[in-house]
Amino acid sequence: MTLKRTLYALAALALLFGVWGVLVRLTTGHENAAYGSYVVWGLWVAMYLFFVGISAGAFMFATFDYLFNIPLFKGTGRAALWGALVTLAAGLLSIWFDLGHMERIWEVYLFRNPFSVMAQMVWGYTLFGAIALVSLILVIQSEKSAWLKPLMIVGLFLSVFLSGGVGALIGVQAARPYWHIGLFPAQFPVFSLASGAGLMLVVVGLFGATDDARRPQQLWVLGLTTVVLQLVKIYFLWADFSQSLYGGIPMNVAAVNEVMFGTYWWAFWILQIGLGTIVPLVVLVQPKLAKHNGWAGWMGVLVLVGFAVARANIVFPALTVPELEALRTAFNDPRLGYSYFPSLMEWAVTLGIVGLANTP
Amino acid sequence: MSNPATATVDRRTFLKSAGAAVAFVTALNTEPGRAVAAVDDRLAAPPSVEAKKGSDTLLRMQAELQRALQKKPGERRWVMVIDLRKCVGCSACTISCVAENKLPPGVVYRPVMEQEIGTYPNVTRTFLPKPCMQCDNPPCVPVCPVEATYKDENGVVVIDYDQCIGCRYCVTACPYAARTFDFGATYTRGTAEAEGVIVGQATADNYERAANFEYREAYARAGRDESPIGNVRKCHFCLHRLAEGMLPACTTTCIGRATFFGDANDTDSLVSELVASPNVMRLKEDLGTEPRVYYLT
Amino acid sequence: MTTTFTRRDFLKLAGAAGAVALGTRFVAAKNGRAAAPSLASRAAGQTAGNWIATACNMCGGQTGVLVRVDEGRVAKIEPNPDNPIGVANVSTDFWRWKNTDGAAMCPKGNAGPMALYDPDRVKTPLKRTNPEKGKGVDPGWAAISWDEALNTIAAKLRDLRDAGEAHKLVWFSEDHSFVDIQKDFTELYGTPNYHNHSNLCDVARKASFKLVVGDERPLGDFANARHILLFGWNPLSATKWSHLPRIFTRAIENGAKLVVVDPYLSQTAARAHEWIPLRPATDGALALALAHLLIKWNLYDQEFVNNWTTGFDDFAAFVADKTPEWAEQITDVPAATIRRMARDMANLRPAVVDVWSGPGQHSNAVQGGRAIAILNALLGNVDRPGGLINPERKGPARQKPHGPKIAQPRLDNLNLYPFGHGSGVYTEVLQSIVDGTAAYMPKIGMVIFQNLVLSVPGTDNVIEALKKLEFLVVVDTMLSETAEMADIVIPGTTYLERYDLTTNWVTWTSVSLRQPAVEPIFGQLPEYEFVVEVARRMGLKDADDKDFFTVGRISGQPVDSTQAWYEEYLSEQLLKGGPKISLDDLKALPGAVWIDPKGTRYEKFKDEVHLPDGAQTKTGYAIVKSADGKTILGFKDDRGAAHKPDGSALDVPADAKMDDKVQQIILDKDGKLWGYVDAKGILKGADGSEKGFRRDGKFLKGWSTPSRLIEFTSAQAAARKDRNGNAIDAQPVYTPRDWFPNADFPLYLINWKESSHTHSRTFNNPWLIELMGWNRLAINSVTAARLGLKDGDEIWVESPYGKAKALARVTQGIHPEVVGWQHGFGHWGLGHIAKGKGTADGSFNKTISDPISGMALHKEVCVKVYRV
Amino acid sequence: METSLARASLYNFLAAAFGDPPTPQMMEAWVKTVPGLRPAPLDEMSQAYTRLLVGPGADYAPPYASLYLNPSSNGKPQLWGAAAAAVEALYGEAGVEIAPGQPRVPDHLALELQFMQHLCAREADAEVRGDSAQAVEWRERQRAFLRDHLWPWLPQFVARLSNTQDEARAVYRALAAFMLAFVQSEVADHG
Repeated sequence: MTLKRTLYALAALALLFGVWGVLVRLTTGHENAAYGSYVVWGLWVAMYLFFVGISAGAFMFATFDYLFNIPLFKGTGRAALWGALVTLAAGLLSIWFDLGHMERIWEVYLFRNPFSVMAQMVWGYTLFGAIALVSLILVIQSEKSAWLKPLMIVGLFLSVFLSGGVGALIGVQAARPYWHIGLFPAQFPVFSLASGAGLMLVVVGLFGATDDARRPQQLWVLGLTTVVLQLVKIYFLWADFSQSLYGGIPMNVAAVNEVMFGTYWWAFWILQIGLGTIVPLVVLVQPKLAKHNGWAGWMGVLVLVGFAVARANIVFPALTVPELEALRTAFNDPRLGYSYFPSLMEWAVTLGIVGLANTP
Repeated sequence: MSNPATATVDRRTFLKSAGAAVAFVTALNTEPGRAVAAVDDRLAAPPSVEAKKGSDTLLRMQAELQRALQKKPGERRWVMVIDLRKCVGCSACTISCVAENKLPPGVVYRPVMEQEIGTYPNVTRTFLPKPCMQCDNPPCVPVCPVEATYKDENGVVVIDYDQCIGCRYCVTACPYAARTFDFGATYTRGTAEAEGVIVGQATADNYERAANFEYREAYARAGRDESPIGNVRKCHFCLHRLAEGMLPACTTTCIGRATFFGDANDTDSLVSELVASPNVMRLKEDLGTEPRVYYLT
Repeated sequence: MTTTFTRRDFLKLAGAAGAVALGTRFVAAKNGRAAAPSLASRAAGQTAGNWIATACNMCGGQTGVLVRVDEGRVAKIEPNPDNPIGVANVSTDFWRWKNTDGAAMCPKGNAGPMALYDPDRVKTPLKRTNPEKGKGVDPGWAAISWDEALNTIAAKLRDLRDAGEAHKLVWFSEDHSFVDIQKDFTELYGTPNYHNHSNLCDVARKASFKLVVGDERPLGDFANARHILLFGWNPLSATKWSHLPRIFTRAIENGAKLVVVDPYLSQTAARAHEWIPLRPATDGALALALAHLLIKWNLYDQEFVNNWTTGFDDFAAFVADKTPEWAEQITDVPAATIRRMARDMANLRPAVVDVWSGPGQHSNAVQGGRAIAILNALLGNVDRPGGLINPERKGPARQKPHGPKIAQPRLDNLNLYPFGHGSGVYTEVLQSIVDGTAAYMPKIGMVIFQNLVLSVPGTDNVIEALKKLEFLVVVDTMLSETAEMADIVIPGTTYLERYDLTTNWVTWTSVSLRQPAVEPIFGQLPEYEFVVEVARRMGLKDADDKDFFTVGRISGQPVDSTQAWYEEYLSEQLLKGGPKISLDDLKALPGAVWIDPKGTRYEKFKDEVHLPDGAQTKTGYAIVKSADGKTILGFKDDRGAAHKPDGSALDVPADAKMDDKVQQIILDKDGKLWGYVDAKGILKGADGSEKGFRRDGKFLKGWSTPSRLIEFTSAQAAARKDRNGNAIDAQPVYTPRDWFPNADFPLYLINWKESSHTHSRTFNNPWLIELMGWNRLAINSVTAARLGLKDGDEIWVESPYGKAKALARVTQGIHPEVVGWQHGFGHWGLGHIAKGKGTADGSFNKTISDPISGMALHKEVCVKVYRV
Repeated sequence: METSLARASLYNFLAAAFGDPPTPQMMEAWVKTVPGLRPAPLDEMSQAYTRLLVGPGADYAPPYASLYLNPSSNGKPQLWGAAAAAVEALYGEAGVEIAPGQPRVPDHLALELQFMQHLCAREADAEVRGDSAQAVEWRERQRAFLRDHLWPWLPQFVARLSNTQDEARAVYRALAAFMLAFVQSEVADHG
């Protein structure tokens, strides 16, 4: 269990760092954030997308156990639920810190604007969180509760709709052609499932019960699921990029170029495509490696890292392209620039949240 | 009535003058009494302000503003017209707006965008001031989770600073980059405090922290988290100035006299005339946002 | 008429009266708390004191402004429609547009509060503790009390004067405010070395126009013109005064054609119908070719030229070979374009031609400017509607104090610059200090609101010169690069904290008041009070040993408060000058501005000069002059008796000169000499100053040139030698400037100004820095490609005198042989916002001036540019 | 009621004449109303208006009561002061405040005239409603305002305005004379 201990140690460190970040955030507001008014969403929003994606995916996996009763996954449900809850909390925490007025979050619950996708997401995730929590409590008390199945059904629906909804949240923005592509929201549930699979690989591969004989089989199935979902993901990426490039809308082309050849090209090619997609694909199609705890678990980590980068590559490129080209030089202020790299405070808060999520 | 002089005032005269007087009383909106009901209101000539073609545009716009202010809010349609042939790219509007609304660093309501067109020696530069377009179909409004931004009764897209949670969803929704976020900075931040030698931040801050009067509320950027810090901010056609019969700051200060403002529902207004020019255009019309800011090219 | 009216009649009339439309003069009072007002709200003011009418000084334009003060703090600045500066250039427009809120204000004016509340402002006198001086050397400032500062300065000045070296005080000041009191001080103190800013700006233009149309600063009546040709001027952006862009946009609206000649596509060029790029400093050649065509095609105004000008035939002969093809070789403007320009300006009348500092800051500026000024004469459009107007000026009158006689020459050798300006020659003073070629070494320097280091060409030279002064006092609001060289820094006031009387930038006389909107925010002395206080502590008196700085100028009584004393001083200038009102009256006038009700007058050259009542005209008399011919001693009547000007008998000195060619002598009714008509028919006063000329038995005013006519050919120029001892041509010749690109330094380097900043002093204003935060070097895309440069590249800019890093801006909008940028950037002092932004353009120059007018040569530089 | 309305109408007419730049409609009404008034070209009228009533310049006749009434420490008349503040307070008591775009100094002639119109109109309104007590009250206010504020400076103002020559200004001279006579008759009538 040295791995677990190391991880705890790292998590504790991250948490400490995170406490500093949160303190800075709470005392100085947004002054130390690196995003501005043009790249107006930063790391925290990307992390929100990332975490709630995992959360939805993890819940889907929990239904394998409690709803569909797939024998192979019996017993993994509790961990999946736990994961869903923790990552959801992390996601919501992340977006909460991002708000200009954290203290006004309750405003959203007043049903002021039920047609805002963001409001829908807040209500939806709150409900989803409640369901995950109640489910977990039920599971801990007794897995035989009559309430569990209906809860699972509602939760499954929510996990699909909400992950799609997150896609819609930005997909409805006609102002940003890069987001406003036909298939855009549709890919989000798939991404959720895929990142859920990644999380399960980590949970089962690195932290699974050593005495469980089903473990290699579970890993193999999770691995295959991941492989399939990775292929679907590549298809979506191709669909996105080809629509953008062939469509030729300048803002769109610029955004794609920014992803592939811009400042952070390496994040796309090395982290997202190389380590996050190709390597897991290659490793997990090999039964021997796929069934190996360590290999499978670490592939899960890589998949998650790939997704984190992929989320960032969805949020930022659309924002780094000026809506009107001449805005670049119209007014000079650091907040009115088109490049973005998260500030120390942002990293701290995010790492703190990751640490917090890891502590349980 | 007992004054004998009244006998000499014939009925016609009386009605005319009565019309004017009663119109005035009505305008006061106090204790209307029976007098208002008693007089045929066709005789109460609507107040008209003289403003003709050929007079100075500012005079005319001010007169038209007075006229528009006498209408019900829903009946007027504020629009802005910017004549790009007259814009000299000086950015006086940008700074007058910063001053009027006490904007902090990085918050800008009306930058002037510059573009070079052509190849040497056949080349020119265009200057395009870009306020909020006050779209009739604003993409920023439906996305707001708390309805903190909405079209007010005048048709101006406004932000309720006390309701806005600062999620910046509207910023991403706006195709014109008209919205910026108040990060809470001040210009004087980072000034060395050379005790007793230079002014230093504390004193200078004082000016920056003084209240602006956007939306007719006194918003001092006093604390770390007090609105409008942590809010999204944008051009609001200087609603607080309009309420007092003053044109938006950018319109008044414009040294090329390139910015025009008024009520497009008033068919006699300058802006109505300009909007009907053959050389009129709006930004990103294809998005269906129906901007209320028109450009003459 | 009205007395026959009865009350009954009045009431009858009510019927007709009732038809008048009704405006809303009142609204129903609201109950409860009123909504918060706008910053600019006049309704918000509960007392009248909340809006203060004053004049801007964010640049030298002096636009009228209204300042809203809340709780002792400046809240907002708005345009002031009562002040013509900011509304209109000619009075007919002003009467029409005034009070319609027709005023406007540029970004700098709007950014005024940030200058007042600049966190880097100096708030107390500072003393240097580090004796070492140099660029970037920390002076080790120590705050000292006002008493210590004033006493130290007064003692230093007193010692210098007591040692008989009063002339070794050298004084530099800004030129738009409180200069009179500074001049008074230097005159009473006994130094000839008072200089102010103008010779860094436009004195070449002043000399050119003075030589041709007899006025230093004619203003174009652009709103009424149908064709406007501008040489090297960017009035739409380098705003200067806020109505300026509007008179152009109004002209364009009225159908005028605007053509801009400039190596750089300025904002004005961008709004023009035509941009004519050319090589720097060749504008004069282009103007000569245009003159050539106008004459050759007979498109000039013959009536005007015949009646109101002189030297035309010689000029016509001179330009006979100045063909468009000749000009094309020099200017790089195609001959066909020049032909089109000439045709347009002749066809679209009234047409006006103007020039400012673009060609004006090169070594051939004065003659080039003359060629341009002359185009107006050919178009018959001087002092006429839509043309170039000679404004009337009747501002406050400075009352010259009676100071000691000063024997020593000026350090700047102003007398050697044949058409130099009263502001002096900064470059010559500073360069001669460095070289040690000065007639004497000055010891004390006083610099008031001048950042010499960044605004005089040759940055390092200027620093060296300042280092050589024994004691330097700098008065400024900021710790500028010049203040960094000081021994004592005195905190200055911004325009919102002090008084000034500012005069016209419009075509008729107005005097606007600058008055404190708020008290000086650190209780510091405004500069004029500082001068008065130093003088008082020195015990400075005039040559008759009478107190000057302690006695009220009107009351004649001792005045204790320096402010009250200065208010009286200003009042005296107003009462004795054009306005004839007191300072209090001026404050009470709407907008705090006095306006000459006569307004703009055109064709003033046709005014008659009236002789005094009872004047007697004598012929056969002679004028008696001193040996050098400069002073008029008296006159000799036809019987041979000599008289002093007052009529009493005159002992004619042996060496006196007798001018018996005078046509007439004019005596007033008491027999005193009033004036005379010289051999050429010029009417002169008893002191020899020209008043007009005789035509058809009448005396006409004409222009203020020696011939009283517009001078195509300048005899007065030909009679003088330039600073280098070279003859000056009577014709406005094109001579190439001194410094041309060569293989080592192949590019012309020019600089310009834009609306975002003034000189080198607004760069710590954060609002303005947001508009323009860096002066990237504009390079034509072809040139950039040749040099392998891309937009945004970091580059070296190098001249024989300096080398610095810069950022490239690749553009189509500049002549391929030229690179250029906005002036004023590159501070290493001033304040935390200004510091480290952009590149200082002055560091590449020599410290040198044009030899005719003393204009600093900011733009005569060649550089090479290469990637870092 | 007819009387008060007619008077209101005249005050309104005068307020417009001295408070707004001339327009063709106003000219028309002037010619109809003011006996002996000859029209002048509008351009000249506008300039005359500015020179005479807006200023500055030698011909400026400031239309502010305080500049005629205020004694002040330095012997120069000053704008505002207690009298102007009192006038503003009266406006408030009568339920009105100065509208945006109007002179912010309350003792401007046009405001004072318009205020008289308001008082007359309120009187008429009360009469129509049969509230004679209120009508008397409004009438009393008129009397006090005329006596304490409008009349005391009007002759001086008119004298200053009349001290000018030329065509366009003749119109304003006629208007001023008319106003003076009317207000004088008002004062006489109100005792």
